Amino acid sequence: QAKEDFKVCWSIYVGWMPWEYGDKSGIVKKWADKYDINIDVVQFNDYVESMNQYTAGEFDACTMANIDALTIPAAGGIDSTAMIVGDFSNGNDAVILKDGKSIKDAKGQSINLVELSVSHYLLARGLESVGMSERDVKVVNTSDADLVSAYTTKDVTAVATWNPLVSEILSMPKSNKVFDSSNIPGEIIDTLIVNTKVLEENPKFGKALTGAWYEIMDEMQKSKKVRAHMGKASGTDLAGFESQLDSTKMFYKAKDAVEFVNSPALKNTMEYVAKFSFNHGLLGDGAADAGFIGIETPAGVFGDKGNIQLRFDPSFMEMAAQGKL
Amino acid sequence: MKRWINKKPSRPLAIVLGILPFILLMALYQWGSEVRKVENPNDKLLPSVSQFYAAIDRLAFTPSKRTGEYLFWQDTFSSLKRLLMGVACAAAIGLILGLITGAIPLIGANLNPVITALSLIPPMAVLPLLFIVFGLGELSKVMLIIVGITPFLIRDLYQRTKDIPQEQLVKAQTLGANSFQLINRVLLPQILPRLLDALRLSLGTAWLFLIAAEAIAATEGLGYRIFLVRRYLAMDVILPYVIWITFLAFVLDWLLVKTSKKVFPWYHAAK
Amino acid sequence: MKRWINKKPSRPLAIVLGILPFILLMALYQWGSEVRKVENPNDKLLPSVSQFYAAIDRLAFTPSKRTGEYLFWQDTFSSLKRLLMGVACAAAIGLILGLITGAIPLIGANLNPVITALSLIPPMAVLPLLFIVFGLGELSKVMLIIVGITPFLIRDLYQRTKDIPQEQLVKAQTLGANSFQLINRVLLPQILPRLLDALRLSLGTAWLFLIAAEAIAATEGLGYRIFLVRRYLAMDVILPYVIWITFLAFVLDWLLVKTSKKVFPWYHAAK
Amino acid sequence: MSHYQIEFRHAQKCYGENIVLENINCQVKAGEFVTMVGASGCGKSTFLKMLLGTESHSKGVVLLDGEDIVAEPSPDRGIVFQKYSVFPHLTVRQNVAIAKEFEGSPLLGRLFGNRRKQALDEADKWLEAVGLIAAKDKYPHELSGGMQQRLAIAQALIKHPKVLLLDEPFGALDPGIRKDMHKLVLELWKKYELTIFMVTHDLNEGFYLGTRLWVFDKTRHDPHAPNRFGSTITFDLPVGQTDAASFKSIKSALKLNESETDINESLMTKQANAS
Amino acid sequence: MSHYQIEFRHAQKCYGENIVLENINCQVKAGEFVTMVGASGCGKSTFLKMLLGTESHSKGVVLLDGEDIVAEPSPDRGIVFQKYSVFPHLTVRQNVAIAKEFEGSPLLGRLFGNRRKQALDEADKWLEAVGLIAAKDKYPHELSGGMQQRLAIAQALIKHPKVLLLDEPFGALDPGIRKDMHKLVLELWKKYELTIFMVTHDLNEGFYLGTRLWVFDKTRHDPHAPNRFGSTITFDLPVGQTDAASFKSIKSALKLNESETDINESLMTKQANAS
Ligand SMILES: Nc1ncnc2c1ncn2[C@@H]1O[C@H](COP(=O)(O)OP(=O)(O)OP(=O)(O)O)[C@@H](O)[C@H]1O
Ligand SMILES: Nc1ncnc2c1ncn2[C@@H]1O[C@H](COP(=O)(O)OP(=O)(O)OP(=O)(O)O)[C@@H](O)[C@H]1O
Ligand SMILES: [Mg+2]
Ligand SMILES: [Mg+2]
Repeated sequence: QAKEDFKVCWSIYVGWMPWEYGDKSGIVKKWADKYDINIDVVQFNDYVESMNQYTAGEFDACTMANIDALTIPAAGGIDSTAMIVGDFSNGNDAVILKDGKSIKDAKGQSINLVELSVSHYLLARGLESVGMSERDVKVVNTSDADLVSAYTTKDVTAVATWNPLVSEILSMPKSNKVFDSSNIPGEIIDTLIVNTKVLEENPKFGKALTGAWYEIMDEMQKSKKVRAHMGKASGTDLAGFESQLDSTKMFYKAKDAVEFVNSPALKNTMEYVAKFSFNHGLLGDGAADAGFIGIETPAGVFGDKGNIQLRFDPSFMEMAAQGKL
Repeated sequence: MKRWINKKPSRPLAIVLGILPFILLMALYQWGSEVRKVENPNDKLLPSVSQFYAAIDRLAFTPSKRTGEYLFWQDTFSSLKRLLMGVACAAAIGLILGLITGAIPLIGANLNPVITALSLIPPMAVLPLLFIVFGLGELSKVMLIIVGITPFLIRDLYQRTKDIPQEQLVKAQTLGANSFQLINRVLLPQILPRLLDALRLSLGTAWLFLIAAEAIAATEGLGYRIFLVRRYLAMDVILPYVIWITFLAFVLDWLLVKTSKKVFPWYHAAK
Repeated sequence: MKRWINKKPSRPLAIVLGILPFILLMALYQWGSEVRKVENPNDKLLPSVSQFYAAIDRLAFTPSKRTGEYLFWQDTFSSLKRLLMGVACAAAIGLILGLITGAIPLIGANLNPVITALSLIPPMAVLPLLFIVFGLGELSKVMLIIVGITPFLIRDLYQRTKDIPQEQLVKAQTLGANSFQLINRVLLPQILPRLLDALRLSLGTAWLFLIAAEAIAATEGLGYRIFLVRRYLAMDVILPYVIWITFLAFVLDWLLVKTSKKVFPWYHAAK
Repeated sequence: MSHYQIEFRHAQKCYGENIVLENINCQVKAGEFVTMVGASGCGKSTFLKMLLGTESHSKGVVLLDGEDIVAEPSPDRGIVFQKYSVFPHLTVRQNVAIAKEFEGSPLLGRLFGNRRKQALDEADKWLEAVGLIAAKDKYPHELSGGMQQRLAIAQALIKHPKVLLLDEPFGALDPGIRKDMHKLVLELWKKYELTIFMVTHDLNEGFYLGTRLWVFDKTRHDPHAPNRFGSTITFDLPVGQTDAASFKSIKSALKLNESETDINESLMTKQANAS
Repeated sequence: MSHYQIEFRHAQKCYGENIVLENINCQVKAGEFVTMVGASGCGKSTFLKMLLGTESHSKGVVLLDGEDIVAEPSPDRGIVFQKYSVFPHLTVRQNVAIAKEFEGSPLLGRLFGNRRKQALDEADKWLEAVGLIAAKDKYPHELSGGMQQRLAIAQALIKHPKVLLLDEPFGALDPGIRKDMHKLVLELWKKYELTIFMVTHDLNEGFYLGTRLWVFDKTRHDPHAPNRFGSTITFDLPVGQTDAASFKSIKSALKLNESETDINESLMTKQANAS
């Protein structure tokens, strides 16, 4: 059934700061009014909590990375659609060693990271790239809020994390970036996930959000003031924010995002992600193999077609690209 | 020569002695800060005094470019509002339930076991559930404080109600009081000063939960700011905020003591 | 007709009344779980009883695929070890400092202000500093507990030491005691049962800090598991863990009461 | 209906296995002043509690004005304990007026305006009677022990109880002040024609004040099970008729091993004061 | 050097502005038994504290055996308070033996093995003296009030103090038990040739026990500043020589407005007991 009030949540991350600006500047409200609905934009400081809340049904849409979209809402039975693909990490996530120049040197070390997150995935991919596996290192779960201060202690010799923590850590002496997401371009994707059922029943909601997003993108790309605003809101300044942007491949234009989603590489990426998740037991007890949860992409479905819970759907971005919103 | 236990410092000596450790701590900090600055001039962990000054000036005395507001005062205001609302609600619930379970044995037998069990649950562990149940607005932060301190308040006030001499209850009954009059005129007024005592004890926990709640979902507040800038290890902001929180905690405690002495002279004289 | 305040439930009635709210809570949960399952059969927020059973079986009675260990017991063991170490250290520090500041006025004047100030600082807000000082290993988790509860213990035991009747101190001195003998034979033995009381009060906070510490950096422990599986909202694991923690907290509290009654009969009889 | 105000018939009181009082038989007319002595723990307070209604008897019959006694405190039986009888959070006046407030405001127990004034005025009358009017706006903690007990008595009297129960009311007072209180109690007893039951540890006091002295003691002892037998009233003396032999046995029952030669004298004095 | 054990010369004690005692002049020989009475708050306890050393005098001279008194408690002056005199965490024996342990183990205050046995044996001797030997392994909370005070006395005596100070030691006891305690104190006083200073609220007790009775009172009053003048010793009576007039004024000083005709008699009795 159609409804009028929608709630979107987002958490502080360079690729999602536009939602803060959209909320403060009134752009989201403008587009919501255009489609005659109300959209409430809510900020979270705790990324995990925002996804949990979405999965529990408190929100209709939420910002998250592709791997989390698979392991949290999709594995939790919430059929979800990646409606807007905003960017992919192009160096924003990194593995950093205090001693050692290459990821091979990580052998035998403890690596502090947020377990089961994109950092964990990145580390797994990094180790794989030199023929090692997670068995060769010891993973220590560390909360993201405390990673920077943790890194200043002697106990911590290696971390895997994301920005802005990466740039903070790299600014400290004796920090070597040995692997980052630019080595696996396009695999860590930041999206706006929308509840599929809500989206089907309320295409207006999708249209309003997509319309708002690309108007924000436009302003963000053009205006330094807008970027400075976003930097400030994320606790840093313009320079800090732009250095984070440098390692993020933003899709300012809807056309680019559509192209990315339509490419067959996405399906392969999601296959990697699904296998990683399955190996770490993230797909639930019922999962017999990595394909237990079906993932639909324009290039085809990976996994069980009868249990599709995560969909990459470019249709709204296409409308934006064609100026139909 | 007097025994050590009999030597009492004079007033000025006591003040000097009391201030000494603070000076030592500050000197220790200063030293640590300088050592680290020599190693790495960009060290953020132990900022110098001038960096504190700059941070305070920026947050408290310069309007924010984004919104024209003074972030520091806005944070303080939001946090205090949440804290006071949470503590006030918890006090009201704790008072009513503590009083009723303490006064009416049937209700006490009914509710005490479940309250004891609830009070043992670490609220941090059930945060996700709390957010689901109470949503995410202002309410959720206030609720977390309430959930965090109410069980303690109920149990404490239950015990305090039980501690009121049985003789007084009997006396009131021989003066013709019914249950409700007795609770209203004999127990309630005597529990109120004890409520203030209990609140003093639970303020520390209330701050803890406020900060935890603001760390998860908020857009302003003292705890929010600390968690926001923690990613950048901005100790020049964090430490002044911590000192400010400590000071606020001290003032609140002091206010409770003063209020209690002023409003309930009989309670303090009798002790 | 008796007044409500005079109606006391018989033993069986009290038990029935006490259990009732638990049954109600369980029924409420069951109902909520079923409602959500109808909407979304894969709902993770309020798992069904069979899901709990499966999760417990998997964690407690099936060796982990990755390491061959029984995660649940390993978590319990690690957490209890940290908790007990932290509480034991805090008790030792609290006892010594509380006793000395309470017994020797000069030291009290020297340390009390700084201890009061430290006790008001919310430890969560200065986590980064704690890391720097204590590192990130096992020590840091134990230290967070120590930092979290020691100021309370010191202040409480200081007060309890002061509460010992002046008459006893005078008496001991007329019996020829010097300061050290007096602390060792008169104050210390009387403070020990009060230390157990204070520990009971601070156990809740200790659990809180343990969970917070394990949430920040750990590879096993009850708090670690809860925060790890929170990532995919595995309430089927979280809720049994929470109940288990609550149970452990209850057992520890009970043990403290029993120990105190056993070891210090004079303390409990005199009350 | 009997013409006694209080009547106990074969009353027994036990706490579980522990028999505290047994075979209690007594009749008391309105206006008597019964003092009760006995060794510590022999059940004097328990006896008062049965009269008061906070404990009910386990066997037998207890009658007040010929009816089964109500096993709950009520305004027809006033009480003064050794301690904690007054409300520390109320001033002296409010402590007395509160009984009127309970009466006049069934819901909140609080009167306002004119009715409140009336209640306070009546309270003042009673404060006058016990000599506390000068301290009427003080809190109990500002009063001495003797003044607090005066207040407790004024409180108990405002409801015009049929029976006044006193449980060692002067036990914590200094000897000098105690004498004042004796005078006050005798005065009030005569003026308001009260029936008084008073427990005391001081045999002198018992003789001096009462018209009738009861001694509680066990008649049977089982050395292996001290709780098997309860106490009963072993002496019931209309004061003034004490012979030397019974006097001696009272003393031994109370385990007073010091000579108290002045008792007989105070008996004389009392007769002069009380009648 | 004077031949007095205790001597006060123009001693004064004030707390800030509040003058409690002033112009205290007295001499006491070894072996005297001084009882002290006075209105509540007049400074009797303060006087004892000066003797004890927990408070030092503000002006004048206080001598013990001709030397300036040490302003700190020491084993030459024993004390028994009304309450809290014994250690609740030690058994009766340990309570007494602890003094020996302090003596024998300067560091820990704890003896072991044979020396411990000796200390306990000596403690038992004193427990015998106060009649507590049967309860030697009990904790204080298992004792009655009177037994606790006996214990406090045994404790004080084991160090053979020159002076024994008693601050209302029997104030909380029942009259019967009080009599026993009087007997005990008089016995011990004679046997160990103690100098005793005892504060009491009970004028009877003061007369009965002492060889000398002191009354503390203010000689000057300023109604607008009650703290401007302190109390002093207004009567110093060698007991047995009380005339009717001074007796009356003592009573009025103590504000006892009840006749205490039995005092003269107890004086007689005392002479028989004490000498
Ligand atoms: N609520 C109770 N439950 C069980 N036993 C009780 C209870 N109240 C009193 N007793 C027992 O009843 C006996 C008599 O107690 P009571 O208080 O009546 O004595 P008493 O004569 O007033 O003594 P005292 O002179 O010390 O006040 C005691 O042995 C006591 O242990
Ligand atoms: N430490 C103190 N500081 C200030 N004033 C004090 C102190 N100790 C006692 N006083 C004052 O000294 C006066 C005498 O007190 P003290 O205790 O000696 O009286 P007392 O004669 O023993 O009375 P009581 O018979 O009630 O025991 C009181 O007015 C009291 O307020
Ligand atoms: Mg009694
Ligand atoms: Mg005194």
